This record gives sequence, structure tokens and C-alpha cells, in this order.
Amino acid sequence: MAPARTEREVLLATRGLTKEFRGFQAVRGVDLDIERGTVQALVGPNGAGKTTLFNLLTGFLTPTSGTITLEGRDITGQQPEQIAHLGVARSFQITSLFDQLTALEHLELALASPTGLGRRFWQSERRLATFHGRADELLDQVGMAHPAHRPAGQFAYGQKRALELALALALDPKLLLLDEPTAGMGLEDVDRTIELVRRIATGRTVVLVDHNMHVVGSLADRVTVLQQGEILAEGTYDEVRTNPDVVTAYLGQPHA
Amino acid sequence: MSAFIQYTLQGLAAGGFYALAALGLAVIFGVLGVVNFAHGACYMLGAVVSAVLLDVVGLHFWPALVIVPILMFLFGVLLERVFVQWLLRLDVLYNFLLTFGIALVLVDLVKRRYGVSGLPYEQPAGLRGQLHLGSLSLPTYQVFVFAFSMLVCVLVWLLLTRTRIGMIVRASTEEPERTRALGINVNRWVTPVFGFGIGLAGLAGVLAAPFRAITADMGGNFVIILFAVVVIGGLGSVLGAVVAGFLVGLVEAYGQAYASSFSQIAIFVLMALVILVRPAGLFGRQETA
Amino acid sequence: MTEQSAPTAQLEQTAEVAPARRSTVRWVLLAIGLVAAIALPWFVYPPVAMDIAAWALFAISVDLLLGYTGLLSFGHAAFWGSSAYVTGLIAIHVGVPFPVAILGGMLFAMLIAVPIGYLSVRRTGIYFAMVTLAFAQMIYFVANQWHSLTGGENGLQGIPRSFFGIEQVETDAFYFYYAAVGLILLGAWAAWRILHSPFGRVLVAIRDNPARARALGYDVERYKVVVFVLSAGLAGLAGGVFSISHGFASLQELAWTTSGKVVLPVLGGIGTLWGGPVGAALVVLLEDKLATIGFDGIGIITGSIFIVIVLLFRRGLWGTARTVLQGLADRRHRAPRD
Amino acid sequence: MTGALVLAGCGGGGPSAGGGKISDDKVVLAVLNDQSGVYKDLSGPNSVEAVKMAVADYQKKYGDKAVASDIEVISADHQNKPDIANTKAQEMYDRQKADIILDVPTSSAALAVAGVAKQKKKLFIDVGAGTTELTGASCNKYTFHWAYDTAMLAKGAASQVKNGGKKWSLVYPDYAFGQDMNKSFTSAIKEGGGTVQQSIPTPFPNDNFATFITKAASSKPDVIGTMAAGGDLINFVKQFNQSGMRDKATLAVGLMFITDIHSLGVDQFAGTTFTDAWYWNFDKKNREWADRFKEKTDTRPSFAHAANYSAALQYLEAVQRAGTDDSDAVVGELEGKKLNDVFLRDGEVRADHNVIHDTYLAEVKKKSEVNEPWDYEKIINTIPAADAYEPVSKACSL
Amino acid sequence: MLEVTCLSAWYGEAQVLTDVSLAVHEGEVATLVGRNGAGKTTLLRCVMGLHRSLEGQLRLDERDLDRLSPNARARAGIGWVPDDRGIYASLTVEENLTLPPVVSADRAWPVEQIYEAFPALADRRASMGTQLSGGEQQMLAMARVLRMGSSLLLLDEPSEGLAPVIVQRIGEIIRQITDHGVGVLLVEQNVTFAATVADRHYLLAQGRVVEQLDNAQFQAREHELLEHLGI
Ligand SMILES: Nc1ncnc2c1ncn2[C@@H]1O[C@H](COP(=O)(O)OP(=O)(O)OP(=O)(O)O)[C@@H](O)[C@H]1O
Ligand SMILES: Nc1ncnc2c1ncn2[C@@H]1O[C@H](COP(=O)(O)OP(=O)(O)OP(=O)(O)O)[C@@H](O)[C@H]1O
Ligand SMILES: [Mg+2]
Ligand SMILES: [Mg+2]
Repeated sequence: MAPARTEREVLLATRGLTKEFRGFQAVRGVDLDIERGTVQALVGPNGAGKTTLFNLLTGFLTPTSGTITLEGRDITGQQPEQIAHLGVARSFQITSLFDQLTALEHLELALASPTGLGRRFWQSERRLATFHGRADELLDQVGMAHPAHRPAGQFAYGQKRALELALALALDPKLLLLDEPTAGMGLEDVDRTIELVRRIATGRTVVLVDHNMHVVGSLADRVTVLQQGEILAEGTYDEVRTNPDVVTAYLGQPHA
Repeated sequence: MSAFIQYTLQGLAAGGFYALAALGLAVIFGVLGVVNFAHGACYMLGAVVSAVLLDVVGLHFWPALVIVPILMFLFGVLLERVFVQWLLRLDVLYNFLLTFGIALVLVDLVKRRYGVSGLPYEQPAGLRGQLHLGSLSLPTYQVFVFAFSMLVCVLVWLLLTRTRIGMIVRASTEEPERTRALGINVNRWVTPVFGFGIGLAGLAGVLAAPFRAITADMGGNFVIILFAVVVIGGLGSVLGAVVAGFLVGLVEAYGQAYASSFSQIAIFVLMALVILVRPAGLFGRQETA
Repeated sequence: MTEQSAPTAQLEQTAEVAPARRSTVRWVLLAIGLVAAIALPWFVYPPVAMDIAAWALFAISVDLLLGYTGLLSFGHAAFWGSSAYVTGLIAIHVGVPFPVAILGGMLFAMLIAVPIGYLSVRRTGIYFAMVTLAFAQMIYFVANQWHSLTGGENGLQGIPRSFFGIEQVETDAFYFYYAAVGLILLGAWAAWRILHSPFGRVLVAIRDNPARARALGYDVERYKVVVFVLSAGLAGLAGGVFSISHGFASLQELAWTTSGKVVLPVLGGIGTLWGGPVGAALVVLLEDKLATIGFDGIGIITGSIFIVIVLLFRRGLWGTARTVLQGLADRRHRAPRD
Repeated sequence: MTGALVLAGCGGGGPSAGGGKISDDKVVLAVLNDQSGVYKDLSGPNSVEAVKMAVADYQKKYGDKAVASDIEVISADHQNKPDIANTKAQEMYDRQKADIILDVPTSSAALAVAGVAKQKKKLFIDVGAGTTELTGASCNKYTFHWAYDTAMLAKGAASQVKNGGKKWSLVYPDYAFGQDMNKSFTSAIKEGGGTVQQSIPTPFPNDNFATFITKAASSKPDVIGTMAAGGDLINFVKQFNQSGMRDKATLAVGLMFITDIHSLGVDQFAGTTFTDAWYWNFDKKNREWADRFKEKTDTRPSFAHAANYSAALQYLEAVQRAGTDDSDAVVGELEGKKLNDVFLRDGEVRADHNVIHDTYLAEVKKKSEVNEPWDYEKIINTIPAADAYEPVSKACSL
Repeated sequence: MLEVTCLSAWYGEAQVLTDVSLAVHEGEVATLVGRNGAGKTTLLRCVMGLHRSLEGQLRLDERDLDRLSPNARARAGIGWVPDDRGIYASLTVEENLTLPPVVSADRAWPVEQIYEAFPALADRRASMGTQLSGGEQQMLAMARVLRMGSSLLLLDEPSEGLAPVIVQRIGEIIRQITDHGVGVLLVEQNVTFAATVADRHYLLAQGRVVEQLDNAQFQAREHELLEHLGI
């Protein structure tokens, strides 16, 4: 399948990517091509290896074997921070924030990261204020303008999820990896998030994991289905949705 | 050559003792996540109490071996109820500071009551003299300490791995609130385990009485070595503590025999190496404390 | 993935006290602190005042790691002590004015902090504490063995206090205090600057959730090493002042018991900067007073104080006071918002 | 103090003229020692008592002829921390107007105080510390070293070479004190015609001596000498006995106080030899003093207690002779003097301010020979003051 | 079986629940819907006894809950699936599963049955709790209460992060246990799922119950509700 579309520009590609945890293979020889400017959904049963794949792509795990190339250069085994600097941002499935910092401070940090301002221990933290404007925008986009000044530790679950998303956006990445961005959100927030992702997706490449078919259906240009660490099927949403294997392995008898 | 074997035996003997002494620390440390700096002081209490009982009521070594640990267990329960329980889930630092304070108080209380130059203790009946194997000879008592320590270590290990206790207490200290919500009475489990750890410290104290100076300060530096042992073995791993105990014992013995003046940092070099090579110690769970 | 699980237990500190935003309050405190530092030798015996100042800075340096980065170094004696010796050696053999000597000691401390930090920061929690302890013990060992240079157990005696030939400073502890406290204040200011810098903000983030920080593109290890070295520098500065003030450096400066002084900031309150000095003042004054009351149970008193503070004022003396104040302030601030 | 000098200038009358020549009309003796740590029992608070006894005796002896009519004894606990010792010493001299500081165990602390004494030009008589530095490189005009030092301990112990005991193995803790002891012992034994087969450094502090003992025994020595002190010494002896070495070789201890014997029990030590600077049950004179001491403290004195008494007493005598407590005058009255009291036998203040006196090689009695509490020692040799110490060291220039 | 009357709850200054009253009867599924931050989780924590600054009455089977400690409440038959799953990092999957006591032997699922229902867990039983994938952790949390055999389940967004097939299975399981008289208080964002399992719905907004509907009404007015409440 990979060779078929090589004339189109591939942003990120994996070859034979494999991750093994003490004898258990979570990801098995995955060849994935993600084209620039597309929204690619990654679905599959729980434990299929989606998050592990994310962790591999972002350097949080080093592959047991296989390679990862970003814009043609090999980034296999690089550190998370290095990969982040190459313009790859991710959100965490299991919410992962700085409990003591307010939403605003979260975003300031994210925005400051590429500027290297964070290294200046001789300057005043007021320098970070320069990012306020942008930070407020982002918080607004995810509907977090109101509690912006409270420590993240005090947020309700959904609020945390929203902040997760805002953080990923703040890095203004080439490639955005979203691990279940709408999990734990109410429908309205889900729809707003869909809108949001669609908006930011223009001119960007997004890989998205979600179990909410509504989200996948309305966003994804292509869908890749993982099962037990291997690619089960690939194609447009409609192709995949009707694929009998996928139905049995993942969707169950179709409904709304 | 025979010298070498002699040193090895002595190393193992010492190692067994370290293992036992570290065991209580490992249990409290690994299971409750408490850095019990007072462990040395409790070890000291164990020794002092047996010396005092011998002096006052003429309680000899063998009965002391049973009674003193029980007393120390009760003492541990007391400590947990009154102080430690409030800090269980907080950062290790607070337990460290608290137990540090407790240690200071205990040591000085003993000093005020029994002075600083130590208490006398008898050679336990039936354990005097040496055992000779060919050209080698070891103090009978050392051999006993070794065998006895091994026995205790195995029992404790079985207790924590073959029963639910270990897992319940681990859960209780990781997330006390939530564990309650799962219908487990956290205190009922945590308290005795802490007491148990202290009891083990006391036991080590009793064993120390016949061959170590029984002074208020006897636990002061000892506790640091014990920490080294536990960390080398890996937090939360009783097995690790035992193995590390022997490792330290041997390293010490060889160090003393072949590089006397360096033997005093051998342990720390060993610890640094282990931690740098194996982040979670020899047998530790990968989560760091 | 293990890295994703946020640090097991949180320090009972900045909970409400996220980087203090009320700058007015901050300036007032600063003023108070300055006045206190200047008035000190009028109220306590100057050499004791000097000790308080030195330990205060040491406590701050520990807090820099502990309170703001979540690293408990149990080997800070290595930096305090080695600087004390190097300062002494420079003062004796080179005979420069003492601030220069202290600078030398401080640099040396930072120098050895680089490899130690580099090796240690990959570990966290108790493992970190124990590695740092191990390194400190090795340095202690070297100092003890290198008898010819350090005087071993007898200590490095007779460190001069040359200060541009100004008689009072060199002989009278009272004037010396004012000559030396400047260095301390400088150090304290540096710490303050570091904590309220973008860098400081990143540190807090790293403490809360290293994995997240990395995902945002921050090189956690590098930041930790840097702060470790900075902290070592402050500890060294303090140690240098200490050895000059006492006129000798002894092995005790390198012993793990000195590292045990990590308790100072905890007593005062972690992650508050002021906590360190408060804790230091408490302990030093206590040691001083207890030395003369002829009560041979010093440990009983200090120990009990530790216990009480940990159980009742977990945020430390200063921390507690501050939380109360902020509580009041917040009531006013928050009322309109939600 | 200046005031006192002026008065002195006016040449006001003899001894009975009393207070006038006394700085701020009061002689203050300060005892700075370890009242909570390892030295608590062998010196500590009871040394303060001993000093008070000296004051009482002085006042009794001179009555209203006493130059120092008003005498105060103060004390502080340096917790064996040199920095505290240093600060306290300054405070004692400056604030509490101490004219002399006494005792100060722990070499690093003692040397620190010596430094202060030199700077403040006030007297310091060290009793508790063993380092020869005090009368060597770091000696100074105002510092005296009273009871013992490492060299003297070595010479004493080595004196048993002539009672047999030619082949020695030495085990010493690897820090300044231990290293000094090891050096002194080696040379002393050689002088005495013995040989040192091996000397083995051990960590300090250390609880596990098994390997070291095996090693020391490996060369089949007549005497095994240990320089371990305090808790370490007890560790050593217990393990030495367990190892069964006791029947094979004599145990010679470098530094041991009677309190150590008392705490470990006499039978653990039986047969052990060591150098003692003074023994309470040595003769009638000592015994009388020991009885008075017991009334105050209900325990028997260690040599440190007696030495502190002696130091305080001789200081006051010197003040009496000088007719003032002005430091230089008093130092003048002490330097080169031959002194005798319950502690100092054939004592002399040497040029290096090392106060030499007869010392004793003692052996610990068997349990059967003990006929009253604290009656632990047999004196086998008396080493005359002249041979008991190293000659004046060239390193020292006052 | 569960009665909540006039419940109010605070976090420090801020009030997050105001006079909430609701009831869950035997064998019935009541959902609690409301947008993020409405106070759903807080309410469950109150019932569980984990959130203390509250006023109002909590009764289980005519029994007053106020006196009872969390563990007593759990033993009294309340099973809780927290929104963050609450899996222990220091325990293996199997230990996580068997940690809580069985509160009623006849209702409790034996471990085998659980592994049948969630094969994913069976394969991973030996690995550490938090090494599981998000969804697997969710299953584990669910499985844990099933094994306890609680009579009242508090489910905080149990379908979150689960594959549709599994969501359906959870649905079946819920129906299955309610047939045996278990009552369920279900916090759900996934309205479609809620509609398939629930009998009654409570709508929560800014910590107040604004409406109570049975399932039919709920489905009928779904769209209106969406605008009105933004669920
Ligand atoms: N650190 C680890 N150690 C051992 N096994 C692991 C580890 N991390 C993940 N696994 C296993 O690898 C498999 C894939 O996990 P992963 O988190 O990638 O699943 P997923 O596709 O994200 O599932 P979900 O949709 O539930 O998030 C799971 O079975 C999980 O148990
Ligand atoms: N620890 C806390 N301290 C202060 N406020 C808190 C705390 N936890 C929650 N809150 C606030 O209380 C309100 C209700 O929180 P809760 O978690 O009950 O909402 P929820 O309905 O469960 O939201 P979600 O659907 O996102 O889980 C929210 O506004 C939240 O910000
Ligand atoms: Mg996942
Ligand atoms: Mg919730």
C-alpha cells in the first residue's frame, strides 16, 4: 500500500515499527505514511497500540525495531524534547498537566518553549507576559477562558481535557498528534472541538485517535485501523466503517 | 587462600546481619513508602532494652529474642498511630523529617537515662567460642546470627508475597482515600505493618547486643548503611534488601581485607554504581520513589 | 509510559502558593528581610548572626532544588564543605581578601557539581537523595585521607580574614558581619531572581510533571543539571562565608549530618524562599542557646520541634504564616471573580 | 582589663589587696566541653563539678587572703562541633568575661579554641583533646595542654615491651587521631626494642572489626594494639573476645577511660593493658580526692575529671602568685614551673606548654580481683614524667 | 435504594452543588447528565464519602450514610468507578482486580467470568496496572466493582475511551446486573449511550438539578436539551 501513493508528499513515515514490552508486542511492524495536510484517524480496539504508537512517534518510547522518518530524515530514537522542537506536538490520553500552574501559565510555558526564553534564569518571569494575548486566544478557542486563573489541579475532568488540547495547539506544530481529544467532553464541547480541529487542520497535518465515530467521521480524510499492534485496514471513513473485519473487531453492530 | 575463604565467611556473616537489619527498613520503605530515619534509633532501642532487661530482671538472650521484638512492635504501632499516619501519603521528605526528629528524641532520652559510654551485655549461653572447619574458625555467635537472619528473611518474604497483605498495604499507601472507597480499612493494615518493621529493627538490636557496643549512638551511622542496602536492593523489594545485604557484607569484608582504608567508602561507591547502572536498584520496581 | 504517571506525592507547599503574584507584598517582604539582615548582629551575638546568615543561604540553596524542582539532595554538604576548604586554602596560601577566596570556593563547588549533577539528575526521589549522598561521602573520604592538605580530623585551622587591611573587619566579628552579609544577600537575591524567572517557571513545571514538560520541548535533564549547579554555587558561597567567619574548616562541614541540614527549609517552609532563613535562624539560635542552658538533652528539644512542625505546621513556620496571610488576601481578591 | 593594668601601674599593695587587680573584679573559669555526646561520661558535667571543687579548695586555702575573692564557674556544651566551640569560646571571653577556658575535648574543637585564645590573649588549658598539634605547630602563648596526648599514650603502652610482648600488630581508625597514635606507637615500640608486624587502618566510625581482627592475628603477634576509642573500642573488644584471640595475644588499648571499662563490664576487658594518666585508687591521696568527688557526683572520677581539677587549681594558684588575673602575668607564673597536686605527680610546665607528669601502664583486673565498684585497674609500670612524653617539638614557637 | 436530599457541596469558598435531590431504585439505571464542571463527579464523591464539605442527607436503603466512613459505605454495597479510573500503579492487573473485598458473594462476579467478559484484561493480567492502555484501565475499573458485587454502582463516565464494541458490552453488562436488582447511578457525556441503558435522567447544570426525565421524554427532547443545556 505504501508505494502506491509515493508521489504525494509524505510528512511522516514509519517502516516496520515494532515495540515490545517484556515479550509482549504492543506494536508489530507498522508501516504508516502520513501525508502533509491531511487528517489521519487512528482507530482500533483498546490495547491495539495506538497510544504506544504515539509514544514511539514522539520519542517517549524507543522502538524495539523499525524506523521513523519525518520529512525524509530519520528521527528514530530521538528525545521527546528534540522531536517537539521539530514541530511535532501531542496531547496525552491520560490527562497530564502541571497541577500547581494555572491554565494561563500552562500556555505561557508552551508558547515560550520554542523561543528558548525558558533558559533565562537571569530575567524576570514578567517576560512571559508577552504571550498573554495568544494564550487567552487559545483558552478561548477551547472554552477555558473563565477558569484561566485557577491551578489545573482544581479543574474538572473535562476542563483538563480541554487544556490538554490547548497545550498541543500552542506549540503551533507541523504535525499534531491528538490522543482522544474529545474523551470526557459533552456533546456540545465535542462539536466545538471538531470545529476547532478542522480549523487548525488547514495547513497542518493531524493524526487523531478517538473512539467517537462521530468525531472520526466528520474529521478524518483517511482512517487507519489498528488491531493487536498491526494495521487491520486503511482507507476513507466510509470504506473502513463498512469493512466487516473492522465491524467485528471494533465497531460492533453499527448504530448512530 | 584459606584467608580468602575466612574473609568470605565473615563477609557473609556480616551480610546476613545487614540483611536482617535492613529488612524492617525495606518493608516500611517499600510497602508504606516511609523513609524511616528512626530505624537506627529503634535498632538501638532493641539493644538497649535487652541490656536493661538483662540487668534489671535478669532476662537472658534467648527469651529477649522473642520478647523485645514484641515490645518494639507495640512501640512501632504507637509511633504509627501518634505520628506517622498523618504523613503517609505526603512526600517522603516529611516522613524523613518526622522520623529524624523522633530519632533525635529517642537517642537523647537513652543518653540521659543510661549515659553515653554504653551498657554491658553477656555472651549468650550456648553461643560462646568458635566453630572450627579445618584451618578456618568462625565465632559461633556469628554463625548463629547468619543462620537466624536467613530464617527471618525467608519468613518475611513469604509473608509479603504469599499473602494479600503486601498488595493491600501498597495500595493503601499509594491512594489511601480511594482504597477506602474500595471497602478496605486502610489503618487496620498499615499500622501493624509499620509496627512489624519496627519489630524487625528491634530484633536486629537484640542480635547486635552481644557483639556490638550498646550505646545511644549505635544506630546513628548504621541507619545510613541500611539505607544504602535498601536502595541498592531496590525500593519495595524485600528480596533485594536481602541480596544487597550480602553484597554489602562481602564488599565490606574484602575491602577491609585488601584495601583497608578504602573500605569505608566501598559501600557508597557500590551504591552509586548500582543506582547509576540500574535506576531502580537491583530488584526495584521501575517506578521511582 | 511510566514517565507519564505524575510524581507520586506532592510536597505540601506551593499548593496555594503558586509563584507569588502580588508584587507589592513581595517588595514589603523584601524590605523586611533586608532590615532583619542588617539589624541581626545588634540582637544576637555577631558570630552567631553570621552563622544564621550562612545557614540561611544554604537553606535557600537546598530549597531551590527541593521546593522548586522537587529534588531532595542529601549531599549538599559536598558543596558547602568543599567550598569551605577551598576558600580556606586560598585565603591561607594566596592571602587574597576573603570575598575573593569565597568566590574561588564557590566556583569550585559549582565545578564539582557539574559531574555530580550530570550523573544524579536522571534519578528521582530517594534514589537521587542517595546518589548525592554517596558522592558527598566520597568527597568526605578524600578530605579525610588528604591529611597533608586538609588537616584531616583536626580540620584546616587558622584561616585568615584579610580584608584590604581594614582592622575592624579582620578582627571584630561585628564589622566582619557587615562585610560578609553582603555576599549572603547577593546569593539570596540570585536565588530570588532565578525563581522568578522564566527558568524558575519551567522548574515548577518539571517538578509537577516532567513528561509533560518534555512534550512541550523542554530538556528536563539539562534544566535539572543547571539548577543543581546553581544551587551548589549558593551552598558553596554560604560555606565559604562560614569557614572565613570561623577561621577554620573541619570535616564536619562535609559530613552527612551537614547534608541533614536539608531540614532547615522544611522547618521554615518549602518553596517559599523565606522559609530557609526562618528555619536556619530557628535551628542556629536553638543550638546556641541550648549549648549554655546546661540541659543535656538537646536532641529532645530539637527533635520535638521537628516533630511538632511537621505534624502541625506542615508548610513550615513561614509557609503557614504566609498561607494565612494569603487566605485573607484571597478573600478580598476572589470575591468579585467567582 | 585595661583598668586592671592601670591599677597594677599604681603598684597597689600585696596579695591581700584583693579584687583590685582582678579584671572586672571577678575571676571567671569557663568549662567548654561535651555534655551530651560521647565524652559526656568521662568528662562532661562532672568536670564542671571538679573545677568547682578546685575553686572551693582554693578559697578554703587562702580565705580572705585570696587574690581572686569572687570566682565564678561557667560552662557550655560544644556538642563536639568545632564551629560551636569556636563561637562559644569567643562569647565566653568577650561577653561572659571568662579569664580561662578549660577541658575542650575533640581535637578540631580544641585547636579552634586555641586559635581564639591566641587572638583574644586569654588563657586556655586543654584537658580533653589528645592531639600533639596543641603543643606542636599550633601551639601559642596562652594555650596549655594538661593531661595527655597521643605520644604519651603510646610511650606508656610501649613500656610493656620490656615486660615481654615484643611482636605487635596495630589496628587504628583512619583519621588524624588514629594516624598520630599509630605513628607514635610504632616509634615507641621500636625504641623499646619491639617490632610492629603490621598496622591496619580501619574506617571511623566502624562497628564490624571481624576481618581486621583476623588480619591482625594472621601474623601471630604477642600484642594486638587497637587505637579505637569510645563506642568503636567496645565494638572491637566484644568482637576480639568472640574471635577467641584473647587467649592467643594480649590486647593493648591506645586510649581508654575507666568509664569504658565500667560500661562494658570488667571481665570483657580483663587482662587488657593501656596507658592511664591517673587512677583514682592508685594511692591514699588520690583516693581521698576521689571520695570527695564521689560525694558530689556519686561516681568515681576519670583522669579527665582529676585533670580538670588540677588545671583549675594550678591556674588559681598562679593568679594568687601573680596577684592579678592578667593573662600574661598568669602565663608567666605557670611557664617553666614544677607543679604537684593530686593529679600532677612530678609535674612540669614545659616550654611548649605541654604539662608533663608521671603516667602509668595499667592492666584491667579479672572480675575475681575486683573488690569494690570501679576498682578495675592494676598499675604495672609507672613511667616517670621525663620519659613519659616526646621531647619539645621544634614545630612549636610561642 | 439511594436517596439524596438537598445536597450542597463546596470546594473551599466555591459552592459546586446546590440542593440536589435525587433517588435511584433497585434494578434501575439513573443517569446524571450535565456539561463539564456541572458537579457530577463531586456528587458521586459525596455519596462515596470522599468529599466532606457538604450539607444535606444521604440514605442507602433507609440507612443514614453520614456516619459511615468510605470503606463502610463500600462494604454496605456502594461500588465506585472513578472518572480517572483509579488504577494502582504499584499493583498488577490481577492484584488491582482482587484488591477490594467481595461484599456480596451471590452478586459478585468470579474472576473467570470477568476475564470472559474482558479478554483484553486476561492477556495482560500480569502487567502493572498503569501500563494498561487507557481503555483497558477503564475496563479494569469496571471489572473491579463487578467483582465486589456491590448493590449500587456509581459509574463516572464508564464508556470514556472505550471502543464501540466494548461500550456496547458495558451496556449489556449494565442491563444484565440491573436485572439482578443492582441500582446504577451513571454519569455520562455520551448521550446516545446513556439513552440506550438508562431508565431515568437527571439534568445537572451549575450544580442544580434542572430537570428529571424518563428515557422516552429524554430521547424525544434530545435536541432541545442540547441547545438548552449544551450536553
Ligand atoms: N509500559 C508498558 N508495559 C507493558 N505493556 C504495555 C505498556 N504500555 C502499553 N502496554 C500494552 O500495550 C498495548 C497497547 O497499549 P496502547 O496504550 O497503545 O493501547 P491503545 O491502542 O492506546 O488503547 P486505548 O484505545 O485503550 O488507549 C496494551 O495491551 C497495553 O497493555
Ligand atoms: N479540587 C477542587 N478544588 C476546587 N474546585 C474544584 C475541585 N475539583 C473540582 N472543582 C470544581 O468544581 C466544579 C465541579 O467539578 P466536577 O468534577 O464535579 O464536575 P463534573 O461535572 O464532574 O465535570 P466533568 O464532566 O468534566 O467531570 C468544577 O467547576 C471544578 O472546576
Ligand atoms: Mg490509548
Ligand atoms: Mg467528572
